[in-house]
Amino acid sequence: MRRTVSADAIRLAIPALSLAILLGAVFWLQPRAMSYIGLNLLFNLAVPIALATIAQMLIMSVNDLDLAMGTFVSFVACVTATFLSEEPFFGVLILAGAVAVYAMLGVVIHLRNLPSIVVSLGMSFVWAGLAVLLLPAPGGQAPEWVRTVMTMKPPVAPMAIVASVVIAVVAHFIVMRSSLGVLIRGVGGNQRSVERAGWSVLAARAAAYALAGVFAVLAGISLVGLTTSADANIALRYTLLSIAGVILGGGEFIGGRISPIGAVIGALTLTLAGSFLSFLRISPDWQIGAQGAILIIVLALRLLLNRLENRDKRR
Amino acid sequence: AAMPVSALADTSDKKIALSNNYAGNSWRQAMLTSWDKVTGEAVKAGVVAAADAFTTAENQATEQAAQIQNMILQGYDAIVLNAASPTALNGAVKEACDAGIIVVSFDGVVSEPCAWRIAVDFKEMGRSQVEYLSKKLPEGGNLLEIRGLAGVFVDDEISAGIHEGVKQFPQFKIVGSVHGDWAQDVAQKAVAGILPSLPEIAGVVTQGGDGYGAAQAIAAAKRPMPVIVMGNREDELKWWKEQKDAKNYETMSVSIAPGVSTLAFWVAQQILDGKEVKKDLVVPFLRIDQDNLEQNLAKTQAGGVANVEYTQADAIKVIEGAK
Amino acid sequence: MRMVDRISRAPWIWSWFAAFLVWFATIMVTGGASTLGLSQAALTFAAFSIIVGIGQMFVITLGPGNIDLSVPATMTLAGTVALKLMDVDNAMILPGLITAILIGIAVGITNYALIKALRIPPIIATLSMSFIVQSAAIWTNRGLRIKPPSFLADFTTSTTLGVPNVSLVALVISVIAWFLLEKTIYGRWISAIGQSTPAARMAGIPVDGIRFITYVFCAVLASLAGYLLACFSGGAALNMGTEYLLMSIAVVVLGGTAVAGGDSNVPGIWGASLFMFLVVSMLNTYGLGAGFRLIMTGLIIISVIMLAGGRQPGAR
Amino acid sequence: MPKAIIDVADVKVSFGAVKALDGVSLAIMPGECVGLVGHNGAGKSTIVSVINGGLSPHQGTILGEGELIARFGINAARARGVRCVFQELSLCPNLTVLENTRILHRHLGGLGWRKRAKQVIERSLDTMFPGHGIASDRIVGDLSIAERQMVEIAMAFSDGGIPPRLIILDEPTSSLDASLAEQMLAHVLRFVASGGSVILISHILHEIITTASRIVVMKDGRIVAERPAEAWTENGLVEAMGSVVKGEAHRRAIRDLAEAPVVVEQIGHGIPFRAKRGEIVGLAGLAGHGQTDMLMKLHASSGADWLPRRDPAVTFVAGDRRLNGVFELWSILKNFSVASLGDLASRGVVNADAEVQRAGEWKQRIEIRTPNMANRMLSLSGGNQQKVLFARALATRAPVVLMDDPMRGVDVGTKQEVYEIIRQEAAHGRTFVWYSTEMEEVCLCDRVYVFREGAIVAELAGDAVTEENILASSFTGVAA
Ligand SMILES: Nc1ncnc2c1ncn2[C@@H]1O[C@H](COP(=O)(O)OP(=O)(O)OP(=O)(O)O)[C@@H](O)[C@H]1O
Ligand SMILES: Nc1ncnc2c1ncn2[C@@H]1O[C@H](COP(=O)(O)OP(=O)(O)OP(=O)(O)O)[C@@H](O)[C@H]1O
Ligand SMILES: [Mg+2]
Ligand SMILES: [Mg+2]
Repeated sequence: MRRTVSADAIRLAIPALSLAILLGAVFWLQPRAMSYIGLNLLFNLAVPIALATIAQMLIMSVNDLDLAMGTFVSFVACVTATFLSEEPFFGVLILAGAVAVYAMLGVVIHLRNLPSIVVSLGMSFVWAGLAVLLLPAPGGQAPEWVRTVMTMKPPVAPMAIVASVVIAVVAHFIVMRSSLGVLIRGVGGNQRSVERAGWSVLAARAAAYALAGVFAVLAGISLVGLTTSADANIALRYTLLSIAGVILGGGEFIGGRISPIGAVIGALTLTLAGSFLSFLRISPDWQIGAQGAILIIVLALRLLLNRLENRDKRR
Repeated sequence: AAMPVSALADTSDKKIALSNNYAGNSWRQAMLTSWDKVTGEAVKAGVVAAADAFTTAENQATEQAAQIQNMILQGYDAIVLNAASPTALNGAVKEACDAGIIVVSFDGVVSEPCAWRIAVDFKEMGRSQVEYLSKKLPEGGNLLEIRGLAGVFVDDEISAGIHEGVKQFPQFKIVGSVHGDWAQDVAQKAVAGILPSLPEIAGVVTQGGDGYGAAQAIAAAKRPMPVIVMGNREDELKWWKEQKDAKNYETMSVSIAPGVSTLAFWVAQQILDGKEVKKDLVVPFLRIDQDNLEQNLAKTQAGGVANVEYTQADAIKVIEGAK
Repeated sequence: MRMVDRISRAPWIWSWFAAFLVWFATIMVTGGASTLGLSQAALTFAAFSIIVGIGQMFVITLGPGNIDLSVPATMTLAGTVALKLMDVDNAMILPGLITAILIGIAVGITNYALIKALRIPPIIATLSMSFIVQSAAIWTNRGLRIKPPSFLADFTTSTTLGVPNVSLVALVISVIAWFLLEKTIYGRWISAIGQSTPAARMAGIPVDGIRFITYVFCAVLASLAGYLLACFSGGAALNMGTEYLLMSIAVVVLGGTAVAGGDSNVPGIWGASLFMFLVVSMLNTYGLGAGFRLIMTGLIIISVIMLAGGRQPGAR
Repeated sequence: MPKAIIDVADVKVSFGAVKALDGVSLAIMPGECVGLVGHNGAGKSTIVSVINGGLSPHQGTILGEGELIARFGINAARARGVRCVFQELSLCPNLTVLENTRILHRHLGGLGWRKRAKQVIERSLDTMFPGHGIASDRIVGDLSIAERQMVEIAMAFSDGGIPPRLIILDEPTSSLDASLAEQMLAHVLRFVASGGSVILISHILHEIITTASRIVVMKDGRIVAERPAEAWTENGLVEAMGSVVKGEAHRRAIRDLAEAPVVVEQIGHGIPFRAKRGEIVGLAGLAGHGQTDMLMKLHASSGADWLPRRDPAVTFVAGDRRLNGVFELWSILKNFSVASLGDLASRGVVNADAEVQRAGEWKQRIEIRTPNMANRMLSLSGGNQQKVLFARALATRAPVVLMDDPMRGVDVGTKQEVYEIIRQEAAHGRTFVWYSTEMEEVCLCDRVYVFREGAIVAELAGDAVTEENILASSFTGVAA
């Protein structure tokens, strides 16, 4: 039986490798980071990003793209800091409604064959507006239980690491192991063959969107757990971060080729890249530019990945 | 600079960091420049060991929270903070306090009780604009309000102050309100859009950085020039000067001085030095009037913002004054 | 009758229709007294969205995944550097303009180099690039607002026969863009690439060269818009491009250009740009708060795409 | 007497003006293998779509076990054990073999489905293709074409809750080599012997004759003949299908091109490829064995990706026109002219009049059936779209024309005209590199390269270009 390293393993190896290299560099620059508290500080803000990245990945798995991820997470954060802590019942209702809206977007996009980019662009204005209405000025209060969960100090590994692993495992199970996950990825890979086997592609797409909504809601809630309060602009950059995270983790824009573990690694890498730069003490003028440069460098590694993969295939 | 020798021994091994969330306008750039200048001298003089400035790539509370967490890891003794959000950084600030780090916030202050605040009374800044107008235009009139960025604390505060002022001086009526995002071009665009449908305007109340844009839009619409409250930017002051020379135009200008970062630096240094400092300090905003316009304009860098830099002595005065 | 039928199927008609409705609703507040003022303001400010929008449209026409997120940073860098170079001197207007355009060319070349050589998806490549360009702007200018030369300041803020000069510039650029798209080989080629890159390659079209030129063209238009905007608003600011990121995409898409590529539309950009300005004016005029304004904008965008879109199979 | 598993009666399907099925009745009994043959576009795939529920006929009835099924659809068909292996690949390339099995078998769900799916597919693969060497956790996109086809066939025969009763195989052997095809056909016989039913569609007639129990011949959307397999001969089938008698009549005269200069060359592993000026070079072999790759390589090596070329060196006629031929949003006119814009423009501006005139000439010459060249490309039938692509390539000045099985869906009359044009152009010094899956076309070439597993394994010239020789070398890799 001729079995070489599978393409999937290589797909995962490069992101993991770049994370390891980056982590090594951070430890070298700042040995203090090599501790329970240090790791938590390095990674705890990666938890909501990882969740948002998984959400974006689910949308990308059916060949769509969500440009409203950042504003949606901000909206959820505002709901969490207001309704969810004051009137939990209404809070849950609103969040459930938001997930339903996501599912409906999937339905509309499928039925009317609309470009997801434009629909989500429109939705980004809507979520932003709702968030501003909820919290015209920053404020609100994280619900106590959220705060407790996010600041827990589990033994052995800090919360940030435990949470990242849990997210990766759960997402891996849902997306890579469960029947629903197979179906969703199947839609991304070859919609026709899924149709021919008698499945409803509409339902699969709606499910992918709804699941994405759920993960995005979790991202908003966990974010508020860390920041203790919210504002309408709190997570705007999650849109691009989540897309970059999926790509860094070896996912692709089309074809249903995605990797939840890779996506979490991608989110961690992006967060760590920021810390790495601040430990480097670049002049403030160039700190922003360095973020761009590091994104380019890490992505250029993918070129290497593709070369390796192709060589493997041609063999 | 004249520095009390006693401070030298105590803080010379301390490291202070500036956490800044935005570098994209002249105010923030002036703030960073003042920081560089004043702290550079202080480091050279051996007052503190280091005073590094950090800016996030995007104006986002989450990024700044990560930045603060990194500063904790880097072992800074004090963090001077201009916060993206008064509340969203509380988690990170608390972590810093728990790690024994002094956190001094200024301009954009944080509500976390463990941090110090060098606040500007933004509400008063808004209210005083209307008060000034009531003296200038006793019979009142219509006002156009230019706001900042929706969903941001400072915007809400100044606007609340302005509305309070209008309640106090009911001869004024706000007939239009637009968001200028504290940017000249955005303000210009928003004003140009609403202007055609507005009645005659007696005054424009602003938040800083948007007065010149409003003036441009009003001039383009060939309307009589109302009293526009300015925000200390050099281009605003220059325009005001031109108008003053040509038509004896009168107004006032008010904003927070970017050099307040240096005050925060000295306050942090004093706290590290063991001084007892109240958690809430107030700095006055920097106001320019008809008579001291030329004087201020001369001091302001072309294209910059009217500025005041603080010394250690100033800081001690502010601290003592608060007791 | 057939005429009406044909027009109602033109993709750009929806944006014009929406712009007209909003314009009408706004002038009605003053009983028509604000007609001239509002129209002039709309033409002025739409001009900038039109110029950057046209560049973005060329890129989007190249097919799914093609987009330029470095537009705002390019505008800022070109504006700041050009104004610094001109330093209020009327004699330096031309060198300033040339510098702005050179900056656009450099950004465009780097963008495509990242896309092609490093195979980074355009959305990420241009985003990374925008960070670097923004840093360069901060580094060169440190946030100072330098005034434009008086001739440029006058030119950009005044009107000719009641029509704002900047909108005349936009008109000239639009006519050129329309001519390129409709009449030249280049226009045929980008449309072909957008419909099917493999088919374009097999038809002998120099795909890489054309994509490269298009990215450069987009960046040059962005830098030109930055130059004009800086002169118009009395100085360049580090954040002056920010709102043109979403704007440039929104006007393209609302204007009836296919997101899936291959089909572009110059008149639609005008309708959409006027609409985007007027809708904010209308909501401001009616005194709506920022929250409702945003929600309305979003819902209107979705409605327009529902009316105009959904015709092409396989559109993404 | 046993009842038919599926019985379609008087089914009609039309796509616009095309009558794909014009009153077809077909009953499939348990324990029989029905062979279905017919020319391209005869309606074979369409009747298959009707039987497996993917397409509801515009007219006609469908009976299952003798009962009328009112709402026949994909799920109703699957519930009756109807399975289908489609002509084109219909697996999800991003999923593993066992995940694809999961997609196919809707009832495989629940905890531990992976284990069950693995068992299901591996049992089936092991029975059909012993020693196949395909691990069930490999991603389908990483498999070779033959492996994919094996997986797809094995999946159709697998039992994931609902046992298969009727299996439709639409050209299943097109990418399998002789021994794998034999293994598969042997399994079909076993399956039929155990009471299952099979519909077998193939253009390889001896397969049909040896495997099927009954053979149905279709032509232009109708069933024109139906007899037990023993009653058919290959020639009889060909005649019934209404194909033109192929023979030496179409054979071009053997020309001496020894003196002509070599215009394209490609050296890889295997025999080097060379084509001379004025030569028609055929690429043969089983589908998907590297012929299209070779054409792409030839195109890429002389193509211009960065700068436009004044004089194009090669031009290309697509076979997979959806993928790399047609520009869907455009008119016929623009589709035609896109490759020769350089000749129709001055200083980069397209001369609209010249364009219309040139298109008019080609419309006449190659008989594109449309009232107006300004109509959308997709308003044309597939064959006519193909003609436009031909015209596009021939209208350029490129001395070498690469053709990627370009006659798919082109009707017989047009084919003859195109052959004639190719002959003329070759006589004027144009070189044609022609990949074709149709033997008749391959036999028109001066010289033929036979491909196997991505390499050229044989070169046949002149009289040696015969069907037997080509078949022999494509399976054994030895030049005759
Ligand atoms: N979706 C469709 N739209 C339009 N026409 C179609 C469609 N599907 C099939 N046809 C037409 O119906 C006719 C029958 O096609 P079908 O695919 O059944 O032929 P076939 O016998 O399977 O041919 P081949 O041997 O090439 O596979 C053809 O003329 C084809 O072009
Ligand atoms: N008008 C159409 N719209 C959508 N799909 C089409 C159309 N015409 C053809 N197709 C697709 O192309 C496939 C192949 O078509 P094919 O080449 O068999 O055309 P054709 O009808 O046989 O051509 P001709 O009538 O010229 O022989 C069809 O099965 C169908 O899926
Ligand atoms: Mg078929
Ligand atoms: Mg056909």
